[in-house]
Amino acid sequence: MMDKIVLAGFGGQGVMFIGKVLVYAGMLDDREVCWIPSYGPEMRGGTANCSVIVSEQEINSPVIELADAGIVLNQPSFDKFRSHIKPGGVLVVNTSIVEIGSIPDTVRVIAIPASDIANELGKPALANMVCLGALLPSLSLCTMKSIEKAMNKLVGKNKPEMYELNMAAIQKGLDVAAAMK
Amino acid sequence: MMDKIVLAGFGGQGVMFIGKVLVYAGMLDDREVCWIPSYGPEMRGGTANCSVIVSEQEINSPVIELADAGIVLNQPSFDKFRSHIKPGGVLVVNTSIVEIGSIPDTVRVIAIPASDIANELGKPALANMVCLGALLPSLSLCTMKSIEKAMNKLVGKNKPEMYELNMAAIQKGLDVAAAMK
Amino acid sequence: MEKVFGRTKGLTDVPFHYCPGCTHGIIHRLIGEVLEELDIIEDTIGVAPVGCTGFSLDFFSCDFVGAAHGRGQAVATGIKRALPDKIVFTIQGDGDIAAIGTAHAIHVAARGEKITSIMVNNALFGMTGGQMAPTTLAGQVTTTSPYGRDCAVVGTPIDLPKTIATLNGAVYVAAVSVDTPKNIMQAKKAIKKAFQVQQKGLGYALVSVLSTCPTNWGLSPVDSLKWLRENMMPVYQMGELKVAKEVEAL
Amino acid sequence: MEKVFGRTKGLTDVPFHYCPGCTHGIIHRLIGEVLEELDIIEDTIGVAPVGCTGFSLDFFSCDFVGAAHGRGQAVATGIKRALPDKIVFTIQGDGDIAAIGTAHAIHVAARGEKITSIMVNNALFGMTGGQMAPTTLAGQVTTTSPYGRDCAVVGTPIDLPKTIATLNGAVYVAAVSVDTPKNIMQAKKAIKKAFQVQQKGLGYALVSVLSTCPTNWGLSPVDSLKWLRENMMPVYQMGELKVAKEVEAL
Amino acid sequence: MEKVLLKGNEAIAEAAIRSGCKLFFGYPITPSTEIVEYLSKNLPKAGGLVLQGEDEIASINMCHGAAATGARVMTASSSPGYSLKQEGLSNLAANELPVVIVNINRAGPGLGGLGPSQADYFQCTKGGGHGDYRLIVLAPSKAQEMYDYTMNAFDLADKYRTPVLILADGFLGQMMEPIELKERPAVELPAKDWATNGCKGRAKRKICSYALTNEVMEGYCLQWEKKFAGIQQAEQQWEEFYADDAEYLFVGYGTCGRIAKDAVLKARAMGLKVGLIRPITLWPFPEKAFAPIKNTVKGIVCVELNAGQMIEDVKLAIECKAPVVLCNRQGGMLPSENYILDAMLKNFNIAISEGV
Amino acid sequence: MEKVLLKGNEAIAEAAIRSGCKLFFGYPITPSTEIVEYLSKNLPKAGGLVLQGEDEIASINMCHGAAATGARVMTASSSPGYSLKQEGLSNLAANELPVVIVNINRAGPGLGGLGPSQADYFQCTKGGGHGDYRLIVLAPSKAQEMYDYTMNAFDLADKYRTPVLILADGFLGQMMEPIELKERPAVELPAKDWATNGCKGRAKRKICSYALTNEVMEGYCLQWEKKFAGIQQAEQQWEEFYADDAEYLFVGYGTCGRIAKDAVLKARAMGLKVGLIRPITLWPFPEKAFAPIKNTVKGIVCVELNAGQMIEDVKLAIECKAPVVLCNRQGGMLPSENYILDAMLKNFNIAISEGV
Amino acid sequence: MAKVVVLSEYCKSCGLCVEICPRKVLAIGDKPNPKGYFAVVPVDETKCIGCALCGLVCPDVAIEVYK
Amino acid sequence: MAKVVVLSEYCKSCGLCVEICPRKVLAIGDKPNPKGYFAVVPVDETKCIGCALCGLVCPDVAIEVYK
Ligand SMILES: Cc1ncc(C[n+]2csc(CCOP(=O)(O)OP(=O)(O)O)c2C)c(N)n1
Ligand SMILES: Cc1ncc(C[n+]2csc(CCOP(=O)(O)OP(=O)(O)O)c2C)c(N)n1
Ligand code: SF4
Ligand code: SF4
Ligand code: SF4
Ligand code: SF4
Ligand code: SF4
Ligand code: SF4
Ligand SMILES: [Mg+2]
Ligand SMILES: [Mg+2]
Repeated sequence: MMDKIVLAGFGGQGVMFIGKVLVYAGMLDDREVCWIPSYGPEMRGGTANCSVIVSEQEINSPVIELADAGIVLNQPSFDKFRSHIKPGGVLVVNTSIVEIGSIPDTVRVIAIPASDIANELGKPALANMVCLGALLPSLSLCTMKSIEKAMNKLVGKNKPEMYELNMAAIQKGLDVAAAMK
Repeated sequence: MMDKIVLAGFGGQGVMFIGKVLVYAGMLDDREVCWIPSYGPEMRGGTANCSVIVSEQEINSPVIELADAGIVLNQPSFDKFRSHIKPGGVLVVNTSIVEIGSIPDTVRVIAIPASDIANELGKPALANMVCLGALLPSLSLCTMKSIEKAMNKLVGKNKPEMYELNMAAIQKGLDVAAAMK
Repeated sequence: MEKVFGRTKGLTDVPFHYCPGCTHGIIHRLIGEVLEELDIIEDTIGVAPVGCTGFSLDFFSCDFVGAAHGRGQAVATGIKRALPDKIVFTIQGDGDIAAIGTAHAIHVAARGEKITSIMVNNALFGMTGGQMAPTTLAGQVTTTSPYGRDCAVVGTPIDLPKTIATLNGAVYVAAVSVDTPKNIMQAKKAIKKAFQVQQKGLGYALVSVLSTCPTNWGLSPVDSLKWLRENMMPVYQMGELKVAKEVEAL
Repeated sequence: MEKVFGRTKGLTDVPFHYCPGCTHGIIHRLIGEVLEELDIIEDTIGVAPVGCTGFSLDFFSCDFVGAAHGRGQAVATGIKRALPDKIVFTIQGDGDIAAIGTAHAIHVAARGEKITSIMVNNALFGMTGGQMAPTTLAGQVTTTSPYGRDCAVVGTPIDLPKTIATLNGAVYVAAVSVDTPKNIMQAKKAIKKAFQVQQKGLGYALVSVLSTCPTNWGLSPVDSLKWLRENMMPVYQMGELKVAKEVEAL
Repeated sequence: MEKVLLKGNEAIAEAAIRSGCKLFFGYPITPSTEIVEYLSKNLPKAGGLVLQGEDEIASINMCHGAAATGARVMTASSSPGYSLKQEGLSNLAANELPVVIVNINRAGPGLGGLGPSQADYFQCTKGGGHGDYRLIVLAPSKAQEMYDYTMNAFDLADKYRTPVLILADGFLGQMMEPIELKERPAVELPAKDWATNGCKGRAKRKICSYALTNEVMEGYCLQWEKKFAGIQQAEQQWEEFYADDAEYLFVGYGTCGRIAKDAVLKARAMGLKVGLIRPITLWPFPEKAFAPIKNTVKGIVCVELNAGQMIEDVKLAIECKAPVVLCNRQGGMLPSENYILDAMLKNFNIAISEGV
Repeated sequence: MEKVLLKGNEAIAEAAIRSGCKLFFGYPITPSTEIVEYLSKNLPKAGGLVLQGEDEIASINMCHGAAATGARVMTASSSPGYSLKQEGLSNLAANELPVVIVNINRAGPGLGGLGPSQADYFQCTKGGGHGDYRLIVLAPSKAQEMYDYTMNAFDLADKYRTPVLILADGFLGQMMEPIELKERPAVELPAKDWATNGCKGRAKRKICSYALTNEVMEGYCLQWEKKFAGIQQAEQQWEEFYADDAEYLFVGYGTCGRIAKDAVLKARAMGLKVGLIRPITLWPFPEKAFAPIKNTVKGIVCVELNAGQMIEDVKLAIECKAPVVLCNRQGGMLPSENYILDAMLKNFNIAISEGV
Repeated sequence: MAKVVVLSEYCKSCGLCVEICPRKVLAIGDKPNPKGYFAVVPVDETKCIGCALCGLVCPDVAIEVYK
Repeated sequence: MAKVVVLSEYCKSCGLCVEICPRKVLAIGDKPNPKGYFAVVPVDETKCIGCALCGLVCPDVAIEVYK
């Protein structure tokens, strides 16, 4: 089993961080993992994105032609990545900012007003975590428990309040998405 | 037929010029010619040398393993080039400066006190031309006539007095060497 | 109503690639305005080496040549020597001109190449993500000076215009800033003069412009201007560092 | 009878490769004497890039590293950073340090590398047969300025020490000559100070020594000294160009 | 052993620190910059020093100086910066100085793009600088290998007194994977009795590479030739993946090597006898890997991120005894496993039924 | 036509002037220096300009700028200096700028020696700089060819918008031979409608080689690949010398090519069917020359002034169908015709009686 | 009478114009432009005196001023 | 009493010492050394005052002075 996940948005929106949480979660579960940032001159003022693979077998090819799942936090990312999800895959869309245009109907879209939800939580920057929560149930190799471990490793010791906020946002995303079903 | 000639001495002694006279002489006679300077860091403070090939056929290999003839104007040059003359070849040695050491007896040595002769002619710098004169009869493709043409081309127009001096030195070298036989 | 401020013809209508609030954009505009005001757009060839300005080839209305990192002034020399009657300028970062491009910076000045160079000094390598440059301030934290620039180990920041001013062929050398409207106006004046020096064939002209890098400084655009003012301007000698006699007349 | 003058221990007994009358040899001897007098022969690593001095590795009694043309100061930096307690010096030509090595010359000074550089300025590329260098004088004929250096086209000669003196990390900068016994003594003093600066860890020290190239100048050794005196010394700023406060105490 | 997540570039840097590298001289360039950044943070803690050169040329020559003293030293760059180091590299080889160099290959020529590329293969393996010399070139294919091979690189450099290159691409440099921070294997290395570190108590030493006569220079050349011939015999490294019974073979290094593994697995799942040889040393090229199969293999697909470079070495290794075709992407693009498997099936007209 | 005696280097310089080269940027280095010296004297008389760069990097980048304006421009150097130009060359190729470059190969690696060498073959033909690009490489073997090929080089550069390299050695550069100062053949060349020379009356132009996305970069790469493939097909040049009925073949370029001719003549005098292929373009390598003989030739001696570089291209050109052995000298030494003939006789066990 | 126009497709919402305007004419808007930036909008157009300071400091040449 | 010694194998006959000597002690000799240079010789040794100016200017460190 293998989860291939693409994550995209503006530089400041914390997509890299979603990726790191996922990849740490995988590693702490003793999965094979790899985290691939996109990099290059186009980053300046454009979209930032990264992908994560979590797998039970060794990861040979790290190339993701079509992802199992994705999160897009802004419009340019949606426009770019809507065609990068495999049939049957999932795309979480931050509808606070993104207008959902045409998208293959083989893709399950989870439309969630993540920025608004994050605002309500008091920290607009948490839209990324809200989306992560919304995505979680669709992943095959990632559980809330492993996310907790990863978050603990990544922010836990240093900033306990950040840990709580992040986890709350993830939970909120999970709940809202579940309710939408 | 082909003449392969090596010419060696100190930087200031005019060996390059001997080479140029020979190569021009050859060219003006419609021979195939080539002039090969030795170059490199060892030039600084060491010996300067060049070689000349005058030939009736196209000159393919310009590499001279053993020369037909040579002129050495100083001691280090003699020491270096005494073993570079083919059996039956000729080496003109400026005995004003060079002490003739051991040399294969297959080589015909023309020992001529060129610097002294040049001094007598009033221009010590002409030792090179004296040696050229001494060598001339031993060359198969080079005549006094072609040397005259070459000298005319090289110095004639600009410095008629230098032309005369050079030609006189060559003639003197030729005469002295002939007398020694 | 009349347009009293707007986009200059010296610029194309391509939006800048720069990060929000980055003053690279202001500098571009000033150059564009000078090209327009001197009516030399069609006679000018710009050169941009790599660095954040490296993608500016699209932004100016004149012909443009992209150069390798640090090589802008050598490329500009080649252009100017081939076309002595055209106007040739470079726009380059502080890292570009004061690190990898040092030799060319010195020698265009020494030779008195009749070109104009605009140096955008943001005290670090912006394009590559904020590493230390020779211009990075004492104690400044960058990704390669994570504990702050330690001058005892790597030396004090280099004030390139000062060094360039020692060379005879450099006839106009100025250091300006774009942190306030007043300084922006002054910067424009200096840039204009640097082009006029070339029009008159007087020699080499360099204008260093202090500029912000909100992204790599980790500051808001507004705070960046303040940081520039408080930290950079006291370190770098500002104003006209050298105005050769023949330039004074301009 | 006592030996009052003779070969210093700082030199090996290998005869110099230089042309007759070339003052490269005098400069070598002065450095050798300084190494001996400061008793640092065994603690010193010399660096010689290519140029006529490039074959000097055999001549000094200390360890020596040969560098590519222009790269001596970068190589010296690597040595010094690896062995901060050793003495590291470069001996390089004017072409080497002021043309291809320019960037390193500027940056060892900017960083305040604790090394000593001796620049041998003979106003041309000697080793390669006498081409124009950035230091070639106005009107000087070389094989690549056959009609005399035309400053309108290639700029005026670069006075590198003056430029280096603008950099904070350069704490001692001097220009000396070896054309007369008196100047030779002064040159030695400057060279000695440049090594002492390093011993004390004060920063970068550069001594430029005006030197002859009888071969490529086409002058006799004696006339060469005269030419140097009459033509080079008026052009290059002579003496101690920079003595930082901490160096004054030496 | 605990695993940590590191970018490939960081893995190189960490391995350098753990290899006793005391000096790093470099100049930032994407996508290699994490190396100098990681070291700037962590090398000082280990008693070492990072110094940013004024450019790549300064950096490689600083390495020259530091290596001459016997210190372990490294530099890193990416394609255009690596090009600038060519004179320096030729000098290091001629002076027989152990230095570890990293080239995180980006798309070229020219300014190009920052995407992963293998278009510097020729430059890295055949000597981008002047004269006859070779760098030992190690090509990792994942973060763990970035770490392991770096350790190996320092030892090889000291063993042979020669510069060693780690050649990877931006993908490998930027990608984060779990790494075991293994201890260094114990290795015995020759004493550095040639270092120029002050002649106290011994004869003076000099390190230089010029020759005043052609005869002397030829002597040097013959010596170097012999050394490189020795390395060529002793140090070929490669990985085999289902290669022993393979009728068709992929050859690919680095990123291509790992992608090709998935293509092999897919092919095997179809019942096809397909295997992979992944060169680990690009120089010396692992000709030995091809000796057992060169008379039997029916066809080879050489997978590269360039217009076809290593393919020449593959052809020479099998003495042109089987067809070798190129499957490539360029400019920073990567092939997928399907893309390269397709290339094999099509080029060699392999009906899938053949194997089933 | 009158003949003049010129050094090979001077012949190059004179041909450049007569090719309308208006700018020369260079930095002196033995044994190429006569080029800049000759031009310093004579280019101004022809209305051109010689500017000494502060180094080789400045020089090649000045060429970049001048070429961008559409002017004909040249630079020259020798091995270490040529190494320094690698980033610049890669840029020229990527920017598709016509520049003529001369490398008078001296012995390397490192500072090396000044003697004749062919040890830069790989560097020159496979791209010493980063990325996939090739230079058209012309290898003259005598002064007249230094002259002729230089003229050709300028035309090829303009025809293909690409840098063209003249590769010779110090021997060829320093040697003086008679030369016919032929007029330039008339050639039709494409208009330089891409030059950045001020946008009066037309849309602005830009010349650059970076790509902001991998997709765009791949597009560039494919374009360049196509161009180079076209050159490879169209521009192979070589000389044959007794090659058509040859059972054994020498392959050598430049100095080795001319020396080998004497070896061929000697062999023929012995009644042996020996011939020579002298590659004139080293890139594109003249594979076509080998097509007619590759199935019949019994053995090839590749003559090189290095440790064996072109031999790889020879093997590939004949698809390894006959044994190819190396006969070489290094470090500035030259083989004699006897030396290379011996190599042939011994390696292939040719009894002299065989042919008689 | 003066008028300020923000070319919102150029605006990157850096806020420099907002900060400099002596009349507080400008404010960050609440609609993202195609690039996702919340472009500046004149909130109190009538107060504009046409001093063009906003244009002078705008790094993205996103402002036009009429008078 | 002073004495000048010329190490003739080092001497390159440049003449700088001859020129500088205040007592005209030195002169170019007439015997070439192994490298072919006509090494300097003291022609009037007794006049030497041991000032060592000759040594100071000799580029080839070919002179020793005793006193
Ligand atoms: C030869 C080479 N070395 C390094 C780089 C990487 N690089 C690109 S731009 C840059 C520095 C940019 O800094 P600066 O010139 O100050 O411009 P800024 O981006 O700050 O405006 C570097 C190191 C490169 N492209 N080429
Ligand atoms: C990269 C490179 N470029 C050029 C050269 C050729 N070269 C060797 S020394 C030299 C200049 C020597 O002049 P300078 O440094 O002034 O020393 P001098 O010989 O005059 O003492 C040059 C151009 C080289 N060896 N390497
Ligand atoms: S990285 Fe810095 S200098 Fe570059 S565009 Fe962004 S803010 Fe401006
Ligand atoms: S060439 Fe000039 S500098 Fe070099 S050794 Fe001879 S005289 Fe001295
Ligand atoms: S023109 Fe002046 S008053 Fe009007 S919006 Fe701009 S800054 Fe404010
Ligand atoms: S200054 Fe320009 S880019 Fe910045 S917010 Fe104002 S209009 Fe937008
Ligand atoms: S020591 Fe003085 S007096 Fe004696 S020879 Fe030398 S210069 Fe003349
Ligand atoms: S100065 Fe020295 S080298 Fe010159 S002539 Fe006198 S002793 Fe000889
Ligand atoms: Mg910057
Ligand atoms: Mg010099």
